[in-house]
Amino acid sequence: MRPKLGVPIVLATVVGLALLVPRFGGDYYVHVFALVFTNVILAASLRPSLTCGQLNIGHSAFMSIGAYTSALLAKNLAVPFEISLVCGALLAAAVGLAIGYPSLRLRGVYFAMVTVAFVEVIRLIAQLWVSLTRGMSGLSGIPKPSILGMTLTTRASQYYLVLGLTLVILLVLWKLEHSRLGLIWKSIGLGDNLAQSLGVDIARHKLLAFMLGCFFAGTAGAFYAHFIRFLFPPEFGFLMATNILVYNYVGGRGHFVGPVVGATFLSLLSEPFRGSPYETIFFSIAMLLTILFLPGGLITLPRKLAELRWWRTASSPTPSPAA
Amino acid sequence: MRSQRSRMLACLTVAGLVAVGPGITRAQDVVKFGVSTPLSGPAAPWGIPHKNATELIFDEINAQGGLDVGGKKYKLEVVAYDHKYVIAEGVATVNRLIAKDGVKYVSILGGAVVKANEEAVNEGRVLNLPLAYADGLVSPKNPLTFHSFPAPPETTSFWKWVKQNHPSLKRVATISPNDDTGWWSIKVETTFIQKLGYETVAKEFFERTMTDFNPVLLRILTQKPDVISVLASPAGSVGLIIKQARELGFKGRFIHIGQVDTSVVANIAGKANVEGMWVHGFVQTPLPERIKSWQTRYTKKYGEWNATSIDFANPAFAFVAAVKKAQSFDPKKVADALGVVEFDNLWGKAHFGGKDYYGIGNQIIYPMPFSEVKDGVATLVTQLLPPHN
Amino acid sequence: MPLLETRDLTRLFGGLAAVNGVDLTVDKGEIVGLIGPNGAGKTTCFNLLSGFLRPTRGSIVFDGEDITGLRPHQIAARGLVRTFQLTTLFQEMTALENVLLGLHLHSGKGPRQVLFSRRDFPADEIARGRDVLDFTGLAAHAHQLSRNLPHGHQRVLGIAMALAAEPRLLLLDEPVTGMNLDESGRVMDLVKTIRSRGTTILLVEHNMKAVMGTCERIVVLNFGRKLAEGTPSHVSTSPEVIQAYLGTGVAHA
Amino acid sequence: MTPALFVQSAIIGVSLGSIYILMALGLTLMFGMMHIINFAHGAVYMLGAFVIYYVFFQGGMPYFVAFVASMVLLGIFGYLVERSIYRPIKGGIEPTLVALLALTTFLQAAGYPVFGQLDKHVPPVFPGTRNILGVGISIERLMIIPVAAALVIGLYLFINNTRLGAAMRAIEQDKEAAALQGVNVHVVNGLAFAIGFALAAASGALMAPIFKLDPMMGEQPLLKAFIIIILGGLGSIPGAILGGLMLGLIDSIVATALGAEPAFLLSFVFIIMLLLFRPTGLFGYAS
Amino acid sequence: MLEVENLWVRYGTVEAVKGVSFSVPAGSIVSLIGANGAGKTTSLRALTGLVKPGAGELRFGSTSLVGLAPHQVVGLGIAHVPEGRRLFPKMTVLENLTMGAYRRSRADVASTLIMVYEHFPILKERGRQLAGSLSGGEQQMLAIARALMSRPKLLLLDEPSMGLSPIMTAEVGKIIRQINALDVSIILVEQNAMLALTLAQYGYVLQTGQLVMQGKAQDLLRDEGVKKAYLGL
Repeated sequence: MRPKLGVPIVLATVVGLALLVPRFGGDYYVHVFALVFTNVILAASLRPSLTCGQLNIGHSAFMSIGAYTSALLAKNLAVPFEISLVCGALLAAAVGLAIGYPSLRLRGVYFAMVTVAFVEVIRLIAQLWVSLTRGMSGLSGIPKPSILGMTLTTRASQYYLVLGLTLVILLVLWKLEHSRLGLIWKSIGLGDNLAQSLGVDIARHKLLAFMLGCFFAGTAGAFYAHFIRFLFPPEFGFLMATNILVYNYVGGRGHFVGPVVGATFLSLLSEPFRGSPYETIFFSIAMLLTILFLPGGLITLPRKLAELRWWRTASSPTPSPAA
Repeated sequence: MRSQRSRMLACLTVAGLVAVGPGITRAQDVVKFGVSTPLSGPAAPWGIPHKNATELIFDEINAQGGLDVGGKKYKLEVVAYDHKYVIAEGVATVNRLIAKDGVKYVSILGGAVVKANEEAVNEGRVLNLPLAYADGLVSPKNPLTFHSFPAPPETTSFWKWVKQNHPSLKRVATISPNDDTGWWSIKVETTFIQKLGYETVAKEFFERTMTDFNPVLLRILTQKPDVISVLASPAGSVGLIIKQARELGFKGRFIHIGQVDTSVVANIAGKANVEGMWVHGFVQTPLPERIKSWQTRYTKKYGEWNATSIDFANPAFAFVAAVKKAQSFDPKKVADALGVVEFDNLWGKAHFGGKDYYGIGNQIIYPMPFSEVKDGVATLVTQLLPPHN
Repeated sequence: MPLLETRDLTRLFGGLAAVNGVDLTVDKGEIVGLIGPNGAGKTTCFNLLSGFLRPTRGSIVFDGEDITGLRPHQIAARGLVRTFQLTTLFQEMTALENVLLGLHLHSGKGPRQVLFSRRDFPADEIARGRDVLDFTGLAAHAHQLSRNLPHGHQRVLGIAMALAAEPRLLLLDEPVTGMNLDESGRVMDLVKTIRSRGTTILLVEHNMKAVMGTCERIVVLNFGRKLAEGTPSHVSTSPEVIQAYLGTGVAHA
Repeated sequence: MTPALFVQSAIIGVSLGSIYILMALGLTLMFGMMHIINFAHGAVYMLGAFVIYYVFFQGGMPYFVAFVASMVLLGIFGYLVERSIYRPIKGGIEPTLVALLALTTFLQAAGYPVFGQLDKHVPPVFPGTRNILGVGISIERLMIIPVAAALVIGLYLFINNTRLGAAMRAIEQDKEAAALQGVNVHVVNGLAFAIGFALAAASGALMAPIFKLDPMMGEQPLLKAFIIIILGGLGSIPGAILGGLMLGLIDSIVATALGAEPAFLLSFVFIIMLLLFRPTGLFGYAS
Repeated sequence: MLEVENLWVRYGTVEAVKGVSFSVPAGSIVSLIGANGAGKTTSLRALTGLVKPGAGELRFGSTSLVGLAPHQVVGLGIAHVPEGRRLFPKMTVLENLTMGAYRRSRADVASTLIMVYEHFPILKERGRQLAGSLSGGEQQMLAIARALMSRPKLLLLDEPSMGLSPIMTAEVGKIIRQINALDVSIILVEQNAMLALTLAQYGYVLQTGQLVMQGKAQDLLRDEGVKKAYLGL
């Protein structure tokens, strides 16, 4: 089942290509891919929570917390980027704890509704707390990211920063998913009673998965703040929240790369349609078709295609191993 | 393993296709002008005339062979991208214009988007002719930004006229969207009218998505205002405010400072309810010949008429005039020319000024019509220049 | 001192008593069967013992500690582990993963081991997981997705998971449902082996042949109350029990 | 706040609440039967309003005819959505949710090119104001109340007194048992979609002459409807009615006293608090 | 009237029913007995289309039931009282009964209701009470009565005595006989073998998805093998 050589080769190729983007892509694609990676972090960080069976439609709220915290610390108190980023992520996780702890006993749709409500609460706070966030004027003048006191002035250096962040976060999430922790999350999603009977403290683990997601969403938000350098409360609304969820479903829930593929595909899908007013229409049609015809997400597309080809060449139906 | 690899390959192919993107090579004598504006979504009614007006002016110049600079004819081309009024998209599109399309002149629409791009424009040494209400945009720190639209400080002059001609009006209530635009316009206007001796009895803000203004209006009406100033609120909101205020028994006048099409407002508010409304920057009768002709040309090319296009043609007019004057496409030289050139827009003579007020003369100044709605028609009362020159 | 002791264990649903004043004791090293017709309250009883339901009245003492009202994972951590009638395992995981999950309680690995080890799981944990699979005869299927295993293997895997949690008292809920004679015989042998390794067992089962052949003591429930208790031969000849099971006919009118 | 102001805002609140109730009823009905949250509800509200625009204003038909047309057309649309989206997904709650989100995005985005960029308007059907308890209230606002009440009563009678209504309640309680009584569950689910959509269309149709029309107009009412059904308890019809009324009053009275945004924030905070202390809402029952 | 041939049903990897065949002659009571997990309930669920059979032929008269949805099966004149009664607890007794006659005209409902009330007078008294508030015995009565409302030719009863006291069990038995006397054929799935076999004319004993014994009910009643299958003696 597990490929021995294939995965490292593919990984190396992808990372290699990613490293080459600034070389050949020019500033614009550097910019685009930096945003793609931000989306990848957001989508992938939602996965642990989804794996636990928690339908979180409020992830953008935590991105927003990370973004505003880091931006304000850096702008008002001249806190170095590394620290403000971590503070943003930590505050997002702490708020995640505060909202997650009491809502743990809510299941399924109720939990989803709390998260929807929470997105609106955070957006409104960002909008109304004018003295802090400058509300609907938008928060500008956010310093560029820096590392060890060196400001990353070029787009390319910021791109490498987010690429690094993405790789580290994906690696951490990958490790966690393939450790006992990941197994426990999966078990909670598959059957929480059975997991409990084996001694799993499901409340604690759900909370942990949720907070972890908040932490990384906060990280993505913090990077975003110092990259775009302008924060506007409506950006982190319901639309962004649902997009993050959609990345997971369109990419596919069945494998770790699902949200990565989903976020990449859907973020890049808008590129060919930049000048067209029909971009959103194409986007939504792609979403709908994927859900209806590829219930396992885009990651099952190669298998589906292979099956189709197989059907055409074969004269007899596939003998299933179970039959 | 096969499936994993092909999965990855599929992703890469998508990435590759995107990277190649639409064609880039163009002839040498074409000059590109970037437009980053909302072409879809709720703000599209501003973005579409922005793009259309610019294209219409350029097309007319191209039809005459192009723009003559240093004895050579250059064709003008609009490269427009949709930012949907989303900041991330706004930053990405401007970046694309500058970094990928190599554009040296842009016109960005929308206060928040313009602000988010302030540094990109300054650092990229790109000339920006934005259309936005945003406090602090016209400032010595943005020497290449030439604001091509009358902002709240330019539109207050009519209060002097009101004071002279309607001395009985004393109490003014203001209501505006809860954002930069709203705050700024209320701040500017209240300062101005308080100096004139008016009493500001209410300052209310509303969410742009709001449709039920009853709660806000109930608060306002308890203060018994003579006039309600809706500042530069969007036409749809203004229509609803007027309609609901009348239903709640308000008998006084409304003032709008932001070039709103009163027929659009009347559609929602009801014709009788807008009677007597004052509007700055919009007129229906008597219509200047130049605007009549513009309306014909615009409608011929795009079908649906949009009065917003009248003022949103400013960036193109200013750009063309400045290039002609500078006889160069160098943004710096064009910028220098913009500072001194006087040109025609659809209302009359226009120039960039306002140094006394802003500290830099980068704000467009031109006479704007001030009208009153009579029998449902916005009838010209007077034409007014901004309080500063 | 008994390993498990309940006093006046009662659970009401609405006004109805699903379990009504049951006193149950299980001694260390015993295999006890809990039987009774459908709806007699056996599953409710299990849910009370394992903490999925709170008793309306009464107490549960496990190894000298009052565990009434503890949450399921806390009870499991004390060595009282149960299996389920329906969801016996995680279908989308391999057999080994299922067992590794069972090991959860007794692996004290911190985040450092999780993030910085090259392997997904520490070698000793995998070895322990394999031991459990060996012991239950599933070693050959370690990397198969459990939903692809035959039914009999799936049920055994359910027991293997519980075993991995190293219970002192194992509650088995219908371990041989849907098995043929052969399979159920093997499972009951496994149960005996588990006991011989020091785990006490309380099981609910409808397959009487399996129950009678394995248990040393049987408790019969009917309408939520304890109807009879004793050795298999005593219970199976008790007229009350036979009546409860086979039911009463209708008098020919 | 003066007494007159209070009365005025309370009446407006009831009228607003009536619209909220219509929105929330459809949502709660669909949740009760299929355990799905219809994220497309706001888009349907918008379409319902646009039917009024085209049939009543552009087409010149009487308002009543347009109102019925709006409910019928969107009802049919609802049935088609059940067939083409809900049924193929086979009841998966999360995929259905994502698919409905996609549908919403599509309808909103397609709305601009189809309906035009500028805000649309529909002339008032019941112009003028009326003096009630010394304060002026617009007649069209007042008219919402009886129309919404009639629809609520109609729905109540339908659900409690007709065979199909009974089938809907039966599915809500036990889908399989309902099938065993001879209920075609697919058809009745389709009916629930149709009714839910028709109610959303009705609220859009009622609001069309009062507010302006644009493709995004459904967003706010959808959020309001979410709040209401959480407040009232998912799946509970009395809960939706009480919740709608409460929110209408909060939105009007609190907003008049403190401003619209604090009122909105307050209602959200209220919801979160409520969910934390009474997760099933005011009228909900644990599943 | 009903023929089941070589029925196979699987849930995932579990073969719940493995090649079971039985038949129900018109007007008779046939019982399927066996311990829990023997496949009795699953067989009934396959008949009414609640689960899709893997293989086998199900014929009702001359109509094949394979591939029909539950509501279509009901339309043919088969009513199913599922295990655990599955009433609509938040509906009144009368509404539950009306649901039973879902596919029939209003006039029919009224006349059937009179008939049903004759057999279940207690339900007439409790007509306005919520089904969820009835006692266990009353609930079982209501479940059977609800099934009768569709005027079935064949009635499938799944564990009607479950959780009932001996007195109530006897009461249910009496009702089953009365119903059979109305020319309704019945399949009775029971764990209570004594009850089932005293009522039925013919019996089938199932064990782990297979048929292990069949015969005339009186014969089975005396057969020690049945007792063995139950008590594992």
